[in-house]
Amino acid sequence: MAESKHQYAFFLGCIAPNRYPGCESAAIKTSAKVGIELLPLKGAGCCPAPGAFGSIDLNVFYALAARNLVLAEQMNMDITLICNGCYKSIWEVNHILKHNDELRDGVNEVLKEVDMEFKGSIDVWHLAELYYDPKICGVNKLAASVTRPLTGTKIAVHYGCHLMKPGKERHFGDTENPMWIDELVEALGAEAVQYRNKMQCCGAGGGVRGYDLTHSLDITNEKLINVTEVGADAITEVCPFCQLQYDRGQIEIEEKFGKTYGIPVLHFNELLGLAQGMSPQELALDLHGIDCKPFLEKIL
Amino acid sequence: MADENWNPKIIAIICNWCSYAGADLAGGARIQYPPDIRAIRGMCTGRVDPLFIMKAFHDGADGMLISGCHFGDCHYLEGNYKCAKRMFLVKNVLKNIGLNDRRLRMTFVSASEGAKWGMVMEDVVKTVKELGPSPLSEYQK
Amino acid sequence: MATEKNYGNPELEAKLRDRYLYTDDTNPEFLNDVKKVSRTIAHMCYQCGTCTGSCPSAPRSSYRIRLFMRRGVLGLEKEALNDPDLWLCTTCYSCTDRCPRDIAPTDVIMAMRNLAFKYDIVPRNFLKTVQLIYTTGHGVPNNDVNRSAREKLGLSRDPPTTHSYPEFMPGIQKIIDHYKLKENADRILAEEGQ
Amino acid sequence: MAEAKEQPRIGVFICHCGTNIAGSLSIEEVKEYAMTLPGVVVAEEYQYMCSTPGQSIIVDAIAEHNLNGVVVAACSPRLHEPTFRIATQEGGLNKFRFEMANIRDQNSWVHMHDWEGATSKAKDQVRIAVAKARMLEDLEPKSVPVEHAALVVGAGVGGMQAALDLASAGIKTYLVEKNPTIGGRMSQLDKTFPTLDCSQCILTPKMVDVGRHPNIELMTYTEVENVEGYIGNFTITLRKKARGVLTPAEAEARGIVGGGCNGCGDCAEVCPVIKPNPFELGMAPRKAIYIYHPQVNPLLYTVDFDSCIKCGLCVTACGEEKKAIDLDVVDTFEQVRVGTCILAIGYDLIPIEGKKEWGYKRYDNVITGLEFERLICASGPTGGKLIRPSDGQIPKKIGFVLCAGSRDNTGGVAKPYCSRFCCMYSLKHAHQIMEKIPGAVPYLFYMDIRSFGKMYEEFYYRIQNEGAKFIRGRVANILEDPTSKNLTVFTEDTLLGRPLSLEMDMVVLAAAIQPKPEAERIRQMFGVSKSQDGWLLEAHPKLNPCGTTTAGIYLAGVCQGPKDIPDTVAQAEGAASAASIPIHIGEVQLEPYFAQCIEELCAGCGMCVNLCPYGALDLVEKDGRDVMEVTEAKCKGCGTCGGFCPGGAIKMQHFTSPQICAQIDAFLLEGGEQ
Ligand SMILES: Cc1cc2nc3c(=O)[nH]c(=O)nc-3n(C[C@H](O)[C@H](O)[C@H](O)COP(=O)(O)OP(=O)(O)OC[C@H]3O[C@@H](n4cnc5c(N)ncnc54)[C@H](O)[C@@H]3O)c2cc1C
Ligand SMILES: Cc1cc2nc3c(=O)[nH]c(=O)nc-3n(C[C@H](O)[C@H](O)[C@H](O)COP(=O)(O)OP(=O)(O)OC[C@H]3O[C@@H](n4cnc5c(N)ncnc54)[C@H](O)[C@@H]3O)c2cc1C
Ligand code: SF4
Ligand code: SF4
Ligand code: SF4
Ligand code: SF4
Ligand code: SF4
Ligand code: SF4
Ligand code: SF4
Ligand code: SF4
Repeated sequence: MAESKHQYAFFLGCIAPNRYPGCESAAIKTSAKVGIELLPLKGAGCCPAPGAFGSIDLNVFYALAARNLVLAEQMNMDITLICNGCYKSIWEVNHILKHNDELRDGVNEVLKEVDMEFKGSIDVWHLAELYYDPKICGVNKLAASVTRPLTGTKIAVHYGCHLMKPGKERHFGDTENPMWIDELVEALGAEAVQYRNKMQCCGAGGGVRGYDLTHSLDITNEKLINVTEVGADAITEVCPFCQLQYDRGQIEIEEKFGKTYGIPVLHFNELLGLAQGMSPQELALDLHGIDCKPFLEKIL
Repeated sequence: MADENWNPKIIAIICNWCSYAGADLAGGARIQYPPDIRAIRGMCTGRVDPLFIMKAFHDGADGMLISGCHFGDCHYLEGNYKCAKRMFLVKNVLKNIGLNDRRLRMTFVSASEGAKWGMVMEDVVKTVKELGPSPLSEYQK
Repeated sequence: MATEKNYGNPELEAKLRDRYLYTDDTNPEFLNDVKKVSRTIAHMCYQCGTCTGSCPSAPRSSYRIRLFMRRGVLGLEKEALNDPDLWLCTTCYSCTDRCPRDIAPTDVIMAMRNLAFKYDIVPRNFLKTVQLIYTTGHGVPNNDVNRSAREKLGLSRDPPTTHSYPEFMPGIQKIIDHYKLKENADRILAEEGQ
Repeated sequence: MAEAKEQPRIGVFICHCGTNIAGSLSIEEVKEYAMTLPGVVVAEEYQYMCSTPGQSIIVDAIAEHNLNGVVVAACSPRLHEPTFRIATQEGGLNKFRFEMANIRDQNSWVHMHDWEGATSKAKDQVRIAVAKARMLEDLEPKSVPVEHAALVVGAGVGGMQAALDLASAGIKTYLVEKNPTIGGRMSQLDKTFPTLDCSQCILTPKMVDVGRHPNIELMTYTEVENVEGYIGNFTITLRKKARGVLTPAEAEARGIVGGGCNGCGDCAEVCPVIKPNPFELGMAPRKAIYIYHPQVNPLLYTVDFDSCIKCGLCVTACGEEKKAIDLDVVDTFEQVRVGTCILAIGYDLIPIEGKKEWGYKRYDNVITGLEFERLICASGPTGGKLIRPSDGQIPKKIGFVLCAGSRDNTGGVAKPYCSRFCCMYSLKHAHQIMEKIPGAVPYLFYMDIRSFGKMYEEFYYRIQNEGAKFIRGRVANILEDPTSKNLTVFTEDTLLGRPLSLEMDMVVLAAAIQPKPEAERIRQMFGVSKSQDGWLLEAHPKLNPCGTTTAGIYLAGVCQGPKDIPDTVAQAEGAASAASIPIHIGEVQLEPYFAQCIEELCAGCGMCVNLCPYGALDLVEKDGRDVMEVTEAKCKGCGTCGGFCPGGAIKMQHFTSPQICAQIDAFLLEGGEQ
């Protein structure tokens, strides 16, 4: 692994490249500024979506995730990614298969049909944790890359569920009141505001968004109430699926419940892009359902 | 791989204060393990003379276990350290005479570790079964 | 096993039907199946309620994760798998993080969903995702609005995934076919007239 | 190799233990097999060998068959070796002519479903035991006098009770407490369940008794530094920590007649250094020269040298007459000799902030049960007014989180066991707020109410009747409103099957308890084991709950496992009684397992001398050459020297090399080589 140069196979997933391409381009450009190089993971597919696939057949879930992992093993490179859902599939399946011989053998039997073998030779990281890791980047280096500090803005961090939980298997420490992404946000010059029930789910996961949209949106609505209560100018997250839920979800909430929030929702990479001087156009912020202008006006 | 039906001969010398009590506790808790091991009670692993080990292997033991207190917990302060030191030497000797040194094991099981005793029993039997009959036991016949 | 009332009035008998729990309501293998798929110690639940108390879905619905844990322990397979609430878990893992028995209730739900699927019990949104991945490799595939946006950003119109490298599609399809997932999804959707 | 001088005549006695043994292996086969073993002249079986008729079988058989060795195949020698040794002795044999085969704890109970495997193992075990029995020799236990004094470590209610009992039984008792005052946790409590008497009111008289009992030498601010010796003759080195303040006696010894600390407090008045008072859990200040609280015993100030800036103001304030303060003192050491020791070192709460979901230390109004005790106590930091730490307001809705970190298998700070008194003290707390704060409502979030003691269930009834709300559901998490600092408690009312969120003014966590961090060092010094969860290990959970596996060391109170005050005191009295027995008898018999030098074989190499952890061995000159010599009184019989001697010159009595080799041979060669 070319870790000394901090090169990673960049696993895109579905929602980032196909709905919020700004997250993808922002990731590539912002990470380059702190010495991380992202290389395309050719032929990767859906992670696969843990809620959708895990719910109906975990074996398929393991096998499809393993296929993506093998692509990176063939590049001999660790994976990094920018989506919590992908993290759950790719990181967790890597972890499980490394530690469970029986499952690994089962998965490899299937992979043999497509001439692949899971070896367990690489690791998987969320790009945000690489930003936080002082051995790779760290808060200080990230702060140094900022050319347009987000001073004067209040940002509510949504950590999401699948990055850090279940906490025991992961390595992020406190899952009840984590602060590390808040630290990253403050490194960009913004104020990371603390709001009620920060770790509550956005409501989208587990297939619930597809199964019962109003139920799912009602959870989102609760989060939005908590976020607006502390006067946040924007929500940031590290997961395009949470982004979709907050961003498109606000429109759906307006339609279904008649409540309007209008809080811009930005992936941390988009936020970082802005702080490093990228323009809203370069980040395709116009694709967002909720207008980012009120937030942009505060910083541009 | 060894014959599943083969019953290895394994002898254990265990310390009265920790492992023997742990083994009794395993009994109290009805933890089930294979019956291949015969335990001899000593007062301390410090008592284990390397000659006992050589004698056992000479007599055809397929495996041997020495088990005592955790470091720092020896009823006699440091008998287990002294035994552990000797074990390195004995393992060396075993290797030199062509015996796999995994046949000899030293473990640390306290009086409260009934479950661990069960695991040690399983594991020692498994290891010895994997190694098969001791070459010396053939010679004994 | 329920006692026959022989009132000669089916309506009345239905109303007064004994509602005891009978052994034939339960499937003794259910708990084992759940444990096997979930790889968690589902039988150790002591019904403390921490999970439901943690659950974002509970307050806004009749979904009770603790109830599913209980059904697992008792082997109430039909009751668990036929309950539409089974699909309301957002897999947020809050319950798993807090369960004092160190059980992963989330994984129990996932296991029950897997088992439900074996009986063709599955909401159709899950099946549609299967079809999408089978045909495109992505659960959320690209579209034209996005393609032009990508272009403007200096990205390739299609990402360097299966979208750009369709030669990887047969591999994905083979894996899905191995488990007959597409086949089953198509069949269930067809039966439902979708 | 055999050393037997007489023809072995061994009797083998096999026990059924009801079905404990007989249900898992064939007693009949083992008995028949035993008869075939060399030296065995009789083999018998019986339902319960340890019963009186069972023992009579042994006694009778010794006479009838003129036995010179007895083997009982039954439970563990750790349980019944003493029993059968007595039977052997009653039969007229030396009691060391007895050997036991453990076919229950290490056979029938662990191979319950392997009839054949268990039976064949039992035969081997009997064969091994017979092989040893053939070589047993008469031994005489060594009798040593017992020091007529005892040591108690820790002066909580457990240690105090034990010390009082020992002292009242006429035994000189050293009571060692590491804190400046005695009293332990109980002195921090306000009232005690189920009677609700004031903790200080019932404790203070005991503290006073301890202070003035002529047989108790109270040593506060003192810790155990080193332990040497064995039952009857322990030499304990104590570190008397530098206190900076002289007692009247110490002052007098320095020629300051009528001087020494009288507890006037003038010094603390002037001391400029302010620190949190640990007794009040940091909720009240103390000075660098301090007492914990007004009822301390001894009433003697202490200088905290870690924070003292040596300004000398206190010295001036104390004055020339008393001259009680000496800022230059250092730790001193003292050795005491005692016959037996009792450990009563108590417990701590777990660092409950490690359970992040409840927000302790993050939310102002989440407190622990112990903090509640101080806040509700009339002599506490608020004068007994229960107030919210955030704003000093009186709380009206108070949530009690039971099992906070107990019965929790998630690791980290959590503990799998039940802490055993938190249900009861939470009931007590509920009562206290209803009594003190008109209109206040306690909400107890519980999984089970474990009110199993005498009058405890009745106490539960009473508190429910008084209006406390009980919600059966473990608390999932707590959220704080940042403005009001109110707390929302989330759980499920599991009886309704409904999620619940309730806003509280204050939340009290019934935090789990854990062993003291220093318990580890203490137990290693005294040679006591710990149980899986770190509490000090008793010799037997039912039959010897006060003793330990180290003769002469006993346990009292929570250091052995969670227990409330009644159980602590009961165990303390038990421990005191057990510890006084050897002292009253005046001598103990040590098992004669000591080393002996076979001088003809000793090469005088001296390698063994440094191996002995007790310094029992020396090289001496005899007949013009060096040989090793054992000081039997020092030897504890570990056999470390015997395991090492290159010449085989050390004979470990009752565990001789020939005996052990015979056991090995018996198993592996089926007794072939003799
Ligand atoms: C909030 C709360 C409320 C309670 N309420 C009640 C109640 O109402 N009724 C009831 O029956 N029980 C109650 N209990 C339980 C009660 O506190 C214990 O049962 C009791 O205090 C145990 O006494 P102990 O002597 O074993 O230990 P401790 O009281 O802990 O005493 C141990 C002593 O040993 C000392 N020590 C520790 N280590 C050393 C060392 N190395 N060298 C020298 N000395 C040392 C300590 O300083 C301490 O003085 C309550 C407990 C809590 C936490
Ligand atoms: C079904 C059951 C199962 C149990 N299982 C367990 C268990 O698994 N573990 C456990 O720890 N505990 C268990 N217990 C509890 C256990 O039985 C008691 O804790 C224990 O027996 C109490 O012993 P004791 O000496 O106080 O009373 P007892 O055993 O009742 O002994 C009292 C003795 O006093 C004699 N006596 C009574 N009156 C007089 C008199 N006037 N004059 C002279 N002698 C008299 C009686 O005949 C009797 O021999 C169990 C109890 C029951 C009922
Ligand atoms: S939190 Fe765990 S133990 Fe408690 S009810 Fe839920 S699954 Fe059962
Ligand atoms: S994982 Fe599912 S059951 Fe558990 S708390 Fe989240 S939504 Fe509820
Ligand atoms: S001697 Fe031991 S095995 Fe026999 S009845 Fe007594 S307790 Fe049971
Ligand atoms: S040290 Fe002196 S001033 Fe201080 S309390 Fe004692 S007697 Fe009073
Ligand atoms: S010398 Fe120390 S104890 Fe005395 S008054 Fe000064 S700071 Fe306080
Ligand atoms: S005593 Fe009650 S509150 Fe304490 S751990 Fe046991 S059950 Fe829980
Ligand atoms: S080690 Fe053996 S030979 Fe050497 S001095 Fe000691 S007893 Fe004598
Ligand atoms: S047996 Fe040997 S080493 Fe052990 S105490 Fe006695 S003399 Fe010392």
